[in-house]
Amino acid sequence: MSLDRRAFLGRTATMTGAAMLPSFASAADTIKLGSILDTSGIFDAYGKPMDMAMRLAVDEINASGGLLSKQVEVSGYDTQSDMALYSQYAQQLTRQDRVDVVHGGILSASREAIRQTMRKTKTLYFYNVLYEGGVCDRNIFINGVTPAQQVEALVPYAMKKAGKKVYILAADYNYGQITARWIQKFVADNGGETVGLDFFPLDVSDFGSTIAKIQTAAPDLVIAPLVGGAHLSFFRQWAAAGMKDRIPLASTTLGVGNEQLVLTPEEGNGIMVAYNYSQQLDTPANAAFKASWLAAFGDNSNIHETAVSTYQGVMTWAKAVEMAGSLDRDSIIDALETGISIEGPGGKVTVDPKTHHAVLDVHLMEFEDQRMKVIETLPQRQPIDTQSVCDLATSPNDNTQYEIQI
Amino acid sequence: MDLSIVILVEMLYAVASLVLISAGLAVVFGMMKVINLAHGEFMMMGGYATITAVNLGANVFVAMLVVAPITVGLIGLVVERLVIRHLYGRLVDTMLATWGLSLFFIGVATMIFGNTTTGISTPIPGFSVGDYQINGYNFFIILVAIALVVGMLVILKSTRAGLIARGTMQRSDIAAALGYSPDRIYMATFFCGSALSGLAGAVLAPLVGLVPTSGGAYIAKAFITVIAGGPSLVAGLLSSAGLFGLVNQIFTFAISPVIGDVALLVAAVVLLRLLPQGVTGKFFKGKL
Amino acid sequence: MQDRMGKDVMTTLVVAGGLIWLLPQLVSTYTLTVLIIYGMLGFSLGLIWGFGGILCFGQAAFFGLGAYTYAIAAINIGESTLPMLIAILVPAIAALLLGAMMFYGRLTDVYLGVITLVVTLILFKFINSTAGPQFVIGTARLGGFNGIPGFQTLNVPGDPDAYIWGDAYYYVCAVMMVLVYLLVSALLRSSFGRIAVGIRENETRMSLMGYDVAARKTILFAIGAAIAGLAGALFANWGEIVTPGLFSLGQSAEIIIWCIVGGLGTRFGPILGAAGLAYLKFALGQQSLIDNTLITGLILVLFVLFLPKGLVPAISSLWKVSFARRSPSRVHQARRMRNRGRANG
Amino acid sequence: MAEVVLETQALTMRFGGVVASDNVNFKLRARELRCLIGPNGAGKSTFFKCVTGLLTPTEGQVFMRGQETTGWMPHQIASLGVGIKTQTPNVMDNLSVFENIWLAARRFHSVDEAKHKAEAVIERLALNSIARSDLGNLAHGERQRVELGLVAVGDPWLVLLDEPAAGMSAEDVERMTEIIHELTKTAAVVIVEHDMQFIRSIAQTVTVFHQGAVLMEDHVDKVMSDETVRNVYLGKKAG
Repeated sequence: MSLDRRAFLGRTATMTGAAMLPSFASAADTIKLGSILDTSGIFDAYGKPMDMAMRLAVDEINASGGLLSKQVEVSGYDTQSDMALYSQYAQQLTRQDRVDVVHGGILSASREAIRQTMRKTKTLYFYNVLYEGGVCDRNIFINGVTPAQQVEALVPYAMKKAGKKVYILAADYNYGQITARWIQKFVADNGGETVGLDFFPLDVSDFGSTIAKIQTAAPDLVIAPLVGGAHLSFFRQWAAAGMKDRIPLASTTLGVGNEQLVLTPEEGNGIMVAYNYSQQLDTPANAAFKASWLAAFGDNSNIHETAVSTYQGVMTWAKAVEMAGSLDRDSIIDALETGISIEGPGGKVTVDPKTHHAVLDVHLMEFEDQRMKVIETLPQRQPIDTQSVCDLATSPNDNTQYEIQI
Repeated sequence: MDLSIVILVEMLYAVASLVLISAGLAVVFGMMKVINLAHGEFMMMGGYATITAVNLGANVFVAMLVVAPITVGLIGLVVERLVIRHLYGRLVDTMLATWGLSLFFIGVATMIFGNTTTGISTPIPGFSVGDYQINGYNFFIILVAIALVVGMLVILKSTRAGLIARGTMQRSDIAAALGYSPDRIYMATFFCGSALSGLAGAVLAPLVGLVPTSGGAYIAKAFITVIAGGPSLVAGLLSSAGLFGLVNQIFTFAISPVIGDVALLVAAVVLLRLLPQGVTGKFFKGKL
Repeated sequence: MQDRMGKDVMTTLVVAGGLIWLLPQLVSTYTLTVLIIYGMLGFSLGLIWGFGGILCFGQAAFFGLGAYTYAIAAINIGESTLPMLIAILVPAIAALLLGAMMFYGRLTDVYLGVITLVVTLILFKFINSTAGPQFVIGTARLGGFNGIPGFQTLNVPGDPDAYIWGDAYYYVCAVMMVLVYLLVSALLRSSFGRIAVGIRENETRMSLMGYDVAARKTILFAIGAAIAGLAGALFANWGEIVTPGLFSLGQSAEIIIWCIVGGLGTRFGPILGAAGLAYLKFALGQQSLIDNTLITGLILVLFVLFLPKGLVPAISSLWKVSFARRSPSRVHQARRMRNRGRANG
Repeated sequence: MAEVVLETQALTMRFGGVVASDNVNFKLRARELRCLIGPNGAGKSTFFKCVTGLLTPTEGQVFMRGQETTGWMPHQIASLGVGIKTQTPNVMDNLSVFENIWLAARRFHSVDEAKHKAEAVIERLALNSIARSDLGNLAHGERQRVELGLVAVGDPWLVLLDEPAAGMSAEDVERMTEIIHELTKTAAVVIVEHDMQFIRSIAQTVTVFHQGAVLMEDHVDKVMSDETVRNVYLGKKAG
């Protein structure tokens, strides 16, 4: 096996590695959809509903006759919230199971762990999660909201309600760092001032001193892109200190994993967020989606943002396959790049051909009694952050995750 | 002025929470020379016991101060009978076995409660110091820690059980020679230690969200505090918790929570390098 | 003596050759590669713990350090040969410093455990909070929680475009493992190795005989770290991403469990334990009936209670019972070794 | 007069408020045999530990063959050619007798020489029959004897023994006495001991410790008949 990898990577490479290509498997009479998600371990609150959404979408596709008259078969792996297993199962999916498409990955680290494998083996890859933006790779399609789509809507709304002095508390990793920069930018654009910015690693759970520090800075608004179970305690301690009625909160992450159900109404009410999906969305698509989820799993309280993204991702892929009329990766990419749309539970989802990201409806919401009440819907927001650095139409060989400079 | 009061309260709170999270481990280590690496998971179970009891309609304080310690104490008793009992005198083996138990309990909790963060609200409202708002619950934690330390001192100094315990700490063979069955002493000790762990987990539960892996956040800190404290139970606990709590909060306020944590860890390394037997291995010798 | 050594080398080569040829028929080479890497990692702790009596709670620190060093060096240099060497050196030097600090301070057992654990935690916390753009070494961003992806992976020395990957990489790792195994075997047979075992058995006595125990433990510790660092660099090449999870306590715990299950005081035990348990974890990922952590924990408890000396010594003593030539004195060696307690401290 | 091989000047060791070793001035000449006696807690063992580097004295100095060794690590002192045996049998339990003695010999000799040395000592101490057994399986007396072998194999010029006869049978003690006499042909020997029988059988000069300080230093017979010594030590022992 002395394959030169660069040659393998190049788009013009001859088919030296043909034996490894997934399209070979399409001779079989089923279509193989690979799924790679943490359905156990600390990230399973995200992963489990995503897995259910993926299966629900596949079941619906199969019930209506499959794709290209073939049934879709799922090869799913549980990565147990362990990054090393992502590399391992990605190899399994692409080399042994030879799937036609892979949906999955939750954390950015997990996406980066498998993205190159997908690219090398020319396996079409869908990443269906809200993330920090900037990935520019022709082989991947991303339909989660990026900071610009979300923050651009959330910041002016929250500032109008609360005031111009903003304090930012962000999770200390790529997502938080980049999102914090976007928040700073939009605060400034809207004539406000960032009076404080703190980063917290994901395992910090004691915010006592931070709460005192915030009070010293006396902001009008706190925006908190905090992530994960440990950070949830900020919202709890904030309420316990009696701060909730003094300084309003906004977040770009709270609620993505249905955190509104964990916080009590006293702790959560009034927190402002903006996402692609809320269970309270009053659209026929959402009603139908919730009904079929209920029918499939018996309980639909666990539907959340990333589950809906996964559902929309599978549906987008299915539409492209039908349109391409084949399972050849390049034909499907071409079909997707025509800018197709589907009507999902979160609204209309359109593929942005330039960035392979999605044009989405973003809904401004507020927590109210453990629900996310929709205040306003901003239709078809462009992923302007990624668009500013990535153009796959002019440079299709790009393979970077850009850090957006603001 | 107001800010300095706030900082003072936060510091006291940091020390108090270190005392709380280390007490159970300290009792078991001091009396039995057993390092219970499942200590964090005992705390986690204390948290879940509280939340479950509250959801079933119990009063929060009853759930925290009664239900959780007893539940976890009983779990500890079972663990002692099934596992620890066979490993007395084998320090490293008990550490490994309890490490295994910690993983086991994480697995069990995951299967029962799932990985979604759960929690309850703090039962005490916040209140103001001048222009500042403080989490009122901090005072509750400080109170519980004080009560715990005073209680330990009183029991050790003036009760018969305390006398036996002190004897066992010094020379377990002599306590045995005096007719006290070490087996029963160890059982009782492990029960108490586990109950204290459960109590700590319960009391801290309203502040932080709870997941089955929550215990991991505590065990390293508790382990470090107990070892750095050295052989004396109460004096060691207080001195190392005091030191680490202060260092942690000073750096947290001055720089950030991460630096605070790192400063605590560095302080531990320096301390152990200078005083390899812990603080009370050198100072406060012979104190409780 | 020479004969025995020659025979041992031959046996190793024949068995290893057989396994290297046979295993890919059963398990995919990609998975096998990581099993070998974990085997090497287990082996590194097996060396310092089983033959030097140093229970390190932070072997993962050196593994992670090796992986990160490789990634950072590879991004800056753009060729893999030198980064591989640096990735072995940096953990070894770190271990020399840490070891000198601990062993000259006469820290033993629990205290040693605490220090190694704390150092691992510090590294983890540090690496985990380096997401900001200010954390750069050369041209490599440290990346914080997300880690470092996209570095140059292993290439034929001198030719940065000739990548070694897939099956070829499996053979490279396997050969590295055999090499490390042979080197360590030679080391253990040398005076240094036998003195190390003497120190494991009784530190005070060895120092009263005139051996500089602290220096020797420090060196052994550094050798273990170098092997862990090599495993880390190989892992970085395999996963093509390094994340702070490599430094985690969970990772350290797993290494200790591998050694216990495989058997301390043997060379092959920790390798077998590592590969076996890692494969089990991988296999369990394809079922969702029982939580995997629960199973791992249960395995550890059961081994400590019922088979404290581990699989390899148990099997070999069973072998000896069945085929005469019995050496009963060694049967409880592993257990005694781990529990010398503070008597010699 | 033979050369002074071990000397302490005003050696003092304090633990907190307790003075365990109080201004001890001690001299030992080449090939001399000296016993240190005294009741429990008299400071013999503390003195022994200060000399062997197991403890660092609070004040005072230690000299060996004129070289100051105060505060040295045990291994540095041992490397000078000083053989040390601690109170409790201190051996490698999971290694064989041969391996134990080989390890001691290897410190001063090459691999092959060490092997010959070890075999010679095993022969000399009549350990042949148990040479391949692990120390953990041997009787107490045998272990003590092996430990003496560890000391002897390094060809020391100074030997420090802490209670070598403790817990041994009469027969073992007799054998031990022989070995020690043989050691004195080439080395000065210091023995910390309780067993008066044993002391009588080997000693000439005896140093008596009391409350950390040297109470008396004289020939064994004189010491035994001394009134003060009887009071502080022998009286209690006899009673």
